[in-house]
Amino acid sequence: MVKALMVVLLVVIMAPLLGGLLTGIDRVLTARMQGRVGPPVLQPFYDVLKLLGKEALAANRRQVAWALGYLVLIIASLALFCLGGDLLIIVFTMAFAAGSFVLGGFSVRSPYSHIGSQRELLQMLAYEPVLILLALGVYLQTGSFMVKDLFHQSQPLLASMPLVFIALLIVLTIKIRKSPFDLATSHHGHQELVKGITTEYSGPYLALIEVTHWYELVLLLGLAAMFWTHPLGAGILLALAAFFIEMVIDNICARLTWNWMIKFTWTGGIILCLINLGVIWVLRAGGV
Amino acid sequence: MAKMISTVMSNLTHCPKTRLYPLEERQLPPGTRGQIEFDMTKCIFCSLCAKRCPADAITVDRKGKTLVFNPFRCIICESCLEGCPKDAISLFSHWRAPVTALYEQKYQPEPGQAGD
Amino acid sequence: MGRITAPFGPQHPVLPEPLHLNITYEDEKVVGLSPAIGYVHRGLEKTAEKKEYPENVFLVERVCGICSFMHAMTYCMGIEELMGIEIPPRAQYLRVFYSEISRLHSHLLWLGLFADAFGFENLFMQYWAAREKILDLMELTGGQRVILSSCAIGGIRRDLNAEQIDTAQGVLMQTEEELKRINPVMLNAYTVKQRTVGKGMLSREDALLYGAVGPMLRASGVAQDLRQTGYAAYRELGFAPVVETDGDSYARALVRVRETCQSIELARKALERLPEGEAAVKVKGNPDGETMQRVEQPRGELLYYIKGNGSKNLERLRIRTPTFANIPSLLKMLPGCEMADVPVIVLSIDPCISCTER
Amino acid sequence: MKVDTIKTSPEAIVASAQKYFDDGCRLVAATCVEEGEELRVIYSFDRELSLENLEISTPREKAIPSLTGVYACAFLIENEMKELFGLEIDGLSLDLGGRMYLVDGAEPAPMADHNKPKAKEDEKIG
Repeated sequence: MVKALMVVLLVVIMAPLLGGLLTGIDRVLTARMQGRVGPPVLQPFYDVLKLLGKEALAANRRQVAWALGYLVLIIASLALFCLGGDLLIIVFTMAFAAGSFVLGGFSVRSPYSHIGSQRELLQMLAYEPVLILLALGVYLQTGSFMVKDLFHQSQPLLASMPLVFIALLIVLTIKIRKSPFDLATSHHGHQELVKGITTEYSGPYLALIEVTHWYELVLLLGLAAMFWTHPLGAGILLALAAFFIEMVIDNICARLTWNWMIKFTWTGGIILCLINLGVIWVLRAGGV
Repeated sequence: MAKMISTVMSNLTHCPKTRLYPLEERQLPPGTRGQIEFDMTKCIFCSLCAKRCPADAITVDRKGKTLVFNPFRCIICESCLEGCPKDAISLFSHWRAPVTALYEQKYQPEPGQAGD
Repeated sequence: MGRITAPFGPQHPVLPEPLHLNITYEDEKVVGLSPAIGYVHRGLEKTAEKKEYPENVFLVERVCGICSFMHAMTYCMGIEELMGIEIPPRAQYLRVFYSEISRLHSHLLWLGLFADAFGFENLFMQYWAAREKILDLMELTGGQRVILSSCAIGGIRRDLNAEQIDTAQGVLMQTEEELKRINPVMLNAYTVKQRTVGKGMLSREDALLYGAVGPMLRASGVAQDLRQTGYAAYRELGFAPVVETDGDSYARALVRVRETCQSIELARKALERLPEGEAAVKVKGNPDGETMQRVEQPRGELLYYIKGNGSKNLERLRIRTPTFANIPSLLKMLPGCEMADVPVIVLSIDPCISCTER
Repeated sequence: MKVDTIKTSPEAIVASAQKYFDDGCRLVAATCVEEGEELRVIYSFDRELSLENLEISTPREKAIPSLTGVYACAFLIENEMKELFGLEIDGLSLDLGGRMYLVDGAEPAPMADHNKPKAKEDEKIG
């Protein structure tokens, strides 16, 4: 029990530091890919510190509550993940967190915020099936939904589920808001939605959202690392490679529309997962 | 798409094309129209520059022998340079630090020269 | 989803110019819009009546920051016609050179902004990096990066020396190579085509009805480019307009991409054939009478109406900028499109609201 | 020197413009020039890269018909003339109500006070 509490405490403190650093590296590398000098690596931390120093102004109290809910639920799912918890519960907690974020966007009257929230919902519609299929795949392979049981595997998950990993890359692109799927907040681009779902957040509350994104980034990369648990170093390298691939994709694509995203994830992502799961199932049936 | 990947990779492995303004200074080509400067040893207060200035950035007091230049009105068009009969106006192009308040530059004849 | 009314501008991240469109969306589809401009009306036409006519060259340059040289040139051409001034051939060729590098820099700027409008930040940076070289060239030859101030009544104020011509040729060649690397991404990349092909359709008939000009008109299949009339030295250099027939945003991008290549070619040709001699003639007297001058700007046709009365001041100066003529077609194209396409379509007319409002 | 124009009357302008439209000409611009008490409007059409002008003169108070029925793009040009010169136009398809360039409380028709004595103008600026 004490050990579990220690892990949770460690996660709460370390994850944002790691997430912020990764975001900073992302910004520097993206700048270099575009031929720019780019900001210092610690820029995300400077940004958040500056936001924290600003006046706390919220459109209404519900908005703050939903933002807090988003943060707490993401931390909860990350903690569950680090404790080796049930993958299904983790996926659903993440969905709840995203739902809270969406409701925060709907709780204000800005049209940009509303459209951003609608798009965030569409994004959830696009990636949730893939995540659930991922959990299902883990179950088929290991006979358990628990993350900690993955560590008893002799063979990395990547070997048996390469197609699911590719589908996870698509989910990562959506979740860390990269082109071609940067639809709900227009993270880099801002072109059509100004700042989409986060338009009406400012000061410390925006900092809160930013920090939540860092937690989320760590969690998502954790999901990627899960594909190679033995040794864990390889998994971390795999996650970093996935992160780098995301940056490259971001830099070679234009942003696309939401209808295209739904079409692509539902055909591409889900079919990839289903084929992979089918193969596993057939192999296991044949083996048994 | 493949073209873009090669661009991305070559950018990643080469020096960035931007520079850290204003920490790194840029070499300006000769003849850059930066700002103008008056040489009061040559000025005869004929006020031709003030007359030719399209932005009314120069005011010359012919009797009081003073010339007031407003750098914030100046559009660096070189009209005054072309109009000056004594070549008393020259260009220079140093980097000028930003300021928080507007100011005017007053020019008076150098002592002992009294605008010959 | 119900109806949502969201403003596009006057301050919008994709278009740093004060165009204000109040757009009503239904399921992210544009169903209604009302335009408003007038945030930066400076009354330059009126100011021009108070300044003396040689000073107005610098005034009209500031109608638009991007096509400043062409504004000055059109004005000078008008005054020269009124005063019966014949400018030396060297000045004619230099005017072509400056016009074409201005067009090049304007088109590269637009291609970058257009890439930004559909969320392709990297392509945006690549185009702007290429444009930076042209701006440096402008600084080398004209003395400043954007507002060149090199055109004057009677010719060109700064003549080029042999060394500058060599550098200019080199820069233009480099830019051509650079564009060979970037242009295919704009034209062939799958994600880009997804966002531009078939967006913002304007048929040939509508283009005429709504008075579209420049690349808009040429992308809709009308082969009209005022450089065909042969002002400055275009007649000697030979010129054929770039035409596309699809009339969508992709066709407009394609027209501009091809025009950048054409501009490089024309600018280099102008430098190669640059005649010897003076670059300007002395001007005496005052303009009298009225004239209309038209010039092809990067954004389209520019019209100047100048009326003088024999004194140093003009009686009337009227400037019809290309964006002014393209706004009605924009209002035609927007209804019925997706929300995500609004920035793309707005950008596809290459809006310059500051010129529009003078 | 004068710009070549074909003089016509305000009543006939719509019919003449229709003729240009039927020939596939493009409306380039309309230029309003103040001449004494009269306002002169020059409509410029582009026929295969050559400019053809129609000209009408009208007293300031008298409204002229709008071309928006023929050329849809004319609404912007006519709104501009209306606002800056105080020219009355009948049958505008989209009337921006004098709020295209000007703001509430602005002096109406700012371009039109062109012929007032100079001294008075300087006074106003000062």
